[in-house]
Amino acid sequence: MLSAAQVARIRNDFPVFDREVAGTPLAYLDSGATAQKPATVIDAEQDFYAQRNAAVHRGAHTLAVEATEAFEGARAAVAAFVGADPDELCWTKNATEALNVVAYGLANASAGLGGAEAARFALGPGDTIVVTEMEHHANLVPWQQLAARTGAGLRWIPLGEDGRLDLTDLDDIVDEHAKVLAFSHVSNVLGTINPVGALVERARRVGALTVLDACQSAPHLPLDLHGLGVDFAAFSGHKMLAPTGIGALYGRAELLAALPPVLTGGSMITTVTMEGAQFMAPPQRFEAGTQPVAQAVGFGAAVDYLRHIGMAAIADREEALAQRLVEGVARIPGVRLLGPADAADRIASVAVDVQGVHAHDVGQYLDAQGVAVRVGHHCAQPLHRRYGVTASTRASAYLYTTDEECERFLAALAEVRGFFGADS
Amino acid sequence: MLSAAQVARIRNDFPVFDREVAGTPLAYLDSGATAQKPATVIDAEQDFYAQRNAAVHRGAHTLAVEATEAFEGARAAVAAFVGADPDELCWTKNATEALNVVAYGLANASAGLGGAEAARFALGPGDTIVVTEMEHHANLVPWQQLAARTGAGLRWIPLGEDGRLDLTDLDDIVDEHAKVLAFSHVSNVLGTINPVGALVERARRVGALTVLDACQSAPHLPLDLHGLGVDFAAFSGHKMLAPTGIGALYGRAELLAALPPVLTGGSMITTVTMEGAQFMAPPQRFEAGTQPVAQAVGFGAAVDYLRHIGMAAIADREEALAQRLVEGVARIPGVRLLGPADAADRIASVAVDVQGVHAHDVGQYLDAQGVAVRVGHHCAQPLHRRYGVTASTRASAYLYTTDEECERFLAALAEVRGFFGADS
Amino acid sequence: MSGLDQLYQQLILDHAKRRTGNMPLLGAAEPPVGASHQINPTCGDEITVEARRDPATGRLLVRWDGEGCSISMASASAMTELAEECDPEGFNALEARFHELMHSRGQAQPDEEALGDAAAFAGVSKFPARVKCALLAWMALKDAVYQIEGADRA
Amino acid sequence: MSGLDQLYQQLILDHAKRRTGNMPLLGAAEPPVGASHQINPTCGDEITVEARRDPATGRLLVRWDGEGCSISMASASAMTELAEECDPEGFNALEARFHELMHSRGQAQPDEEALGDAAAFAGVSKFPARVKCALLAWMALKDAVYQIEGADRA
Ligand SMILES: Cc1ncc(COP(=O)(O)O)c(C=O)c1O
Ligand SMILES: Cc1ncc(COP(=O)(O)O)c(C=O)c1O
Repeated sequence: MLSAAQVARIRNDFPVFDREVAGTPLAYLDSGATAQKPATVIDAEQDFYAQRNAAVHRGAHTLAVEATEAFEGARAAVAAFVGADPDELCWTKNATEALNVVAYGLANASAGLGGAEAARFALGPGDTIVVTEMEHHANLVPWQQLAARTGAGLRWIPLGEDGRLDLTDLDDIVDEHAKVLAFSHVSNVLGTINPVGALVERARRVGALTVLDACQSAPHLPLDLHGLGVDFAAFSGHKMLAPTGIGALYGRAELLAALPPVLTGGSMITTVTMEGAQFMAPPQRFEAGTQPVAQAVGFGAAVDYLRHIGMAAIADREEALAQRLVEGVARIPGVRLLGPADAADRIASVAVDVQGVHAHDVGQYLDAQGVAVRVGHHCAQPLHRRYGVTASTRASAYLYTTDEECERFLAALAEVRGFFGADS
Repeated sequence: MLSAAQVARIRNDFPVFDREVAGTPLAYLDSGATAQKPATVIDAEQDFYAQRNAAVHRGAHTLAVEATEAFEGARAAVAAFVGADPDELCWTKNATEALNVVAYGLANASAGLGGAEAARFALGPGDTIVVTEMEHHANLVPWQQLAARTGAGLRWIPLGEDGRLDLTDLDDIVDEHAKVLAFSHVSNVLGTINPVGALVERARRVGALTVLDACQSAPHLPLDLHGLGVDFAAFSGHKMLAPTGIGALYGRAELLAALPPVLTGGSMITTVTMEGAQFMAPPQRFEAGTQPVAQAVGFGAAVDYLRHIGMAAIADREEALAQRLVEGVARIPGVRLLGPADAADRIASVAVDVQGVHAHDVGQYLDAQGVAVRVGHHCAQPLHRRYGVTASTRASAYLYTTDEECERFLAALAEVRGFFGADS
Repeated sequence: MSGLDQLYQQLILDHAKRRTGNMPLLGAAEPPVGASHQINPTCGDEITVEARRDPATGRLLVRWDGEGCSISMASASAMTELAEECDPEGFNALEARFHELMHSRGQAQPDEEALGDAAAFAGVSKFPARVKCALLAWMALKDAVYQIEGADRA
Repeated sequence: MSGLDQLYQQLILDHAKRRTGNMPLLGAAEPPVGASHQINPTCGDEITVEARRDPATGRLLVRWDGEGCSISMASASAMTELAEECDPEGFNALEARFHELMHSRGQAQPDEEALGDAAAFAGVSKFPARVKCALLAWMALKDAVYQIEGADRA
């Protein structure tokens, strides 16, 4: 686990922590939305532009060759970081695009595109797509659209009172009609870590494809996609110290090789005539047009940084932060925790409902103390509806978060109801 | 027009020009693939990460508010730069995505998604989609896919010997069955500037939507999308001094408001239940998930830089470069120019076929002299086939290109056939 | 006054509790009722506003139901008190003023005489993320009034 | 020797002109013909390679047709001369060596005895963008030989 001294050293690597907000140092507890960037990542992008900016995979000149090497080197680094082979990792703009690529790939296969090999991905009436009630809209709406497009049905695994998936009816929900089981590794609101093993096992038994939303696990936990055995996975760079504008789609080699492309254009074809086109093998098949090259290079630098610190140490440290936050929240009257009440199997992302005060007002009060949290539905409206609220206040920590920042959050949170007269 | 002194000052703004290749200063003549970046753009991204990195449109805390303002300020700047309203400009990862969004939006409408308002976009058997023989694969393959998906036919306007579109049969090709006319403003291989007015007029007469690939015009010419009257347009930031990972889709307000979304997920919905979702108005409807925020801010800085220099001055300067290159090429025996032989209505992007020497070998020889050009089919295989070659060598200039760099290219090009024994 | 106190003036906190107009909706009725439902997609806040014109006085009658932050609830309350002193035209003029004030980024001096309690929202204009909250009810009533005027014209 | 001269050794330029094996294709014939078409998507270069095994000697007979840069054409030519000295197994061993050499980034010393003229391509391995060019014909022949072996096994 990271010591306080280590955390202090880590913070020195992040230029943004020099900033003050409301006259006090910034306490950034919104890493679940997007992480801050270490200088090494910022420099990697800058250095790319200043030294070797060029189109990749297309040019034969020196800069183009160097750019291509940096780009593919980053792919190898990110793939290794999540336990995948380089050819199984396709760059996307964000995790949302990655999830849409899977959904549209299935839609295209269902429309007869992609030839015989793609037939295994076809869906139709009578088939079902299964999600969970805790999903981020990015792992829900694309499946709703796929269902609408193909006539397949949509089912979901419900949430229990304790902020965990209720697996009582798993075998009924994921039955032999299920063609897809899409679920998040970790909830971006509740912080819950889901039992991937049990879900993958059930999906395999009925022959459903598994799609893992790894947005909140890749930054916070050691991740081994081969070990988990999922078929597809999606994650975003910006939540794990990398630049904005880059994410990744993982697919098992055999599946990616059969999935029809979604976005089409340059750099993903072998032969084009006016009448038709042939497509390259993955990962290029899913990388149409000029890629976020500098951002990929920055993503490579980000995982190098995380690997250097050590994901196990980060996960341990965050478990301690989770415990501090969960216990602190439990001590504040009129504040309800959404999500598991213990620190086991959860990350340090803590959402609360403050009785009598709207989340927007809570967030505004905290901001005035220099504490940055996220308020709203966090792109998970069904989850909030399940717990009887439209919005919540979420504090989410990362490797650079200090104990003191958590205490500042808890202290300010304890004052909120008083300020808005909700305790009277 | 820019003076030599101004060009020299401009070059000072670009860190990459400090680089040497093959022991000589880099002569970068591959701006048609991707442009180099001025320090102001690199700094804008860096400054964003160091000062105000946060999720936009989602948070209420200070950083989030500042990030949102920078992001939307960039949208307003880029929209103004191309003659559009801010709400008509949606961020994409590149131009390829933008063109795919239009094609998939039409596909979704054809599949009955998007309700009654979207019915105007529906295509089916009997309808045609019209492109041109000079298109980049990004403005060809998505339309082939749309045709395959909907049963619509694909037709195209042919190229003449002179490197210009042959409009002889325009009225027949764009007839009353035409529902879409997709064409590039400027060819990325030939440099040809197409007669947008005539094409838009014909499309309007038959009620076809116009889709302009502005990838090679937005960087090089003053662009006024409202003035041109096109329905949709696409361009990429990286070709106009901006970071990689950012592009834009323009759509006339009325059309964007009716087009169904393509990528779905967070930040583009109003209400989501487990059963279904409602979508926001444009531009957000087309911006699912975390956007390339720092890259958008960099794009804003790029258009500020270009506006400061002046697009008319840039276009004039490039016309002079085009003339120098075209005339220089004409003087070299055994080298054939692809594209218009005069500098009028063309940009300074000059593709050649060197008799008896493959383009890869030409490019390698030039690279050894420190001259970076692009070789290959430049994502336009049908165009190359039309002129009886599979690949060409392209020199493409930009505002930072010097006369001397053009001369270095021409001098090296004149030596190529001798080196490879093709002149004997 | 700190930024927070400018935003949450006592008058605003009071209105957030008082919630003038937050009563059972009018339902379909004669003379024509205008109704509008607005959502703030960032936070999921929503409001339904209904209005009708009193045939005798020409003034508006306003009811609303919603869920949201103190700014949006207080704004609906203050708006209701003001709107019920107005005919449709008068409300539209007020709405334009309030809209302008909200987009002034803290620069404009509110016309307290015209805007009454709504002038207290001037501080909100310094918080771009909250402007939408203050405007939500106003957008809904503007839409409802537009419907009433349309019915009148028909 | 400059980088360019290392890449374009005289031997390579000669092979690019000589083009051993660039003759009319074999067509369907007995004993079984293996055939493979490979494309380099970056530049659109392509090659078709056909091979059969001489039943008497066991050696390969190779023909190819293609369009490409001097490296890819020269590589096809040098490969043909080498392959026609080999049986399928021998070719596969050579191919593995050549493949390794091409991915050595200029570090490996080519075994000139085994690789013959193909050793001259060692310089290509310093130019990552050209490695694909040098390997195109070899990939095609490897595929064709695999087909022949398959037919033998069947
Ligand atoms: C004319 C034209 N259209 C489309 C594109 C595709 O742009 P991007 O690769 O940035 O998506 C390019 C550049 O590659 C181009 O030159
Ligand atoms: C669990 C989860 N899934 C998906 C996403 C979407 O990621 P992005 O917005 O980077 O596409 C997020 C973050 O917003 C998330 O937390």
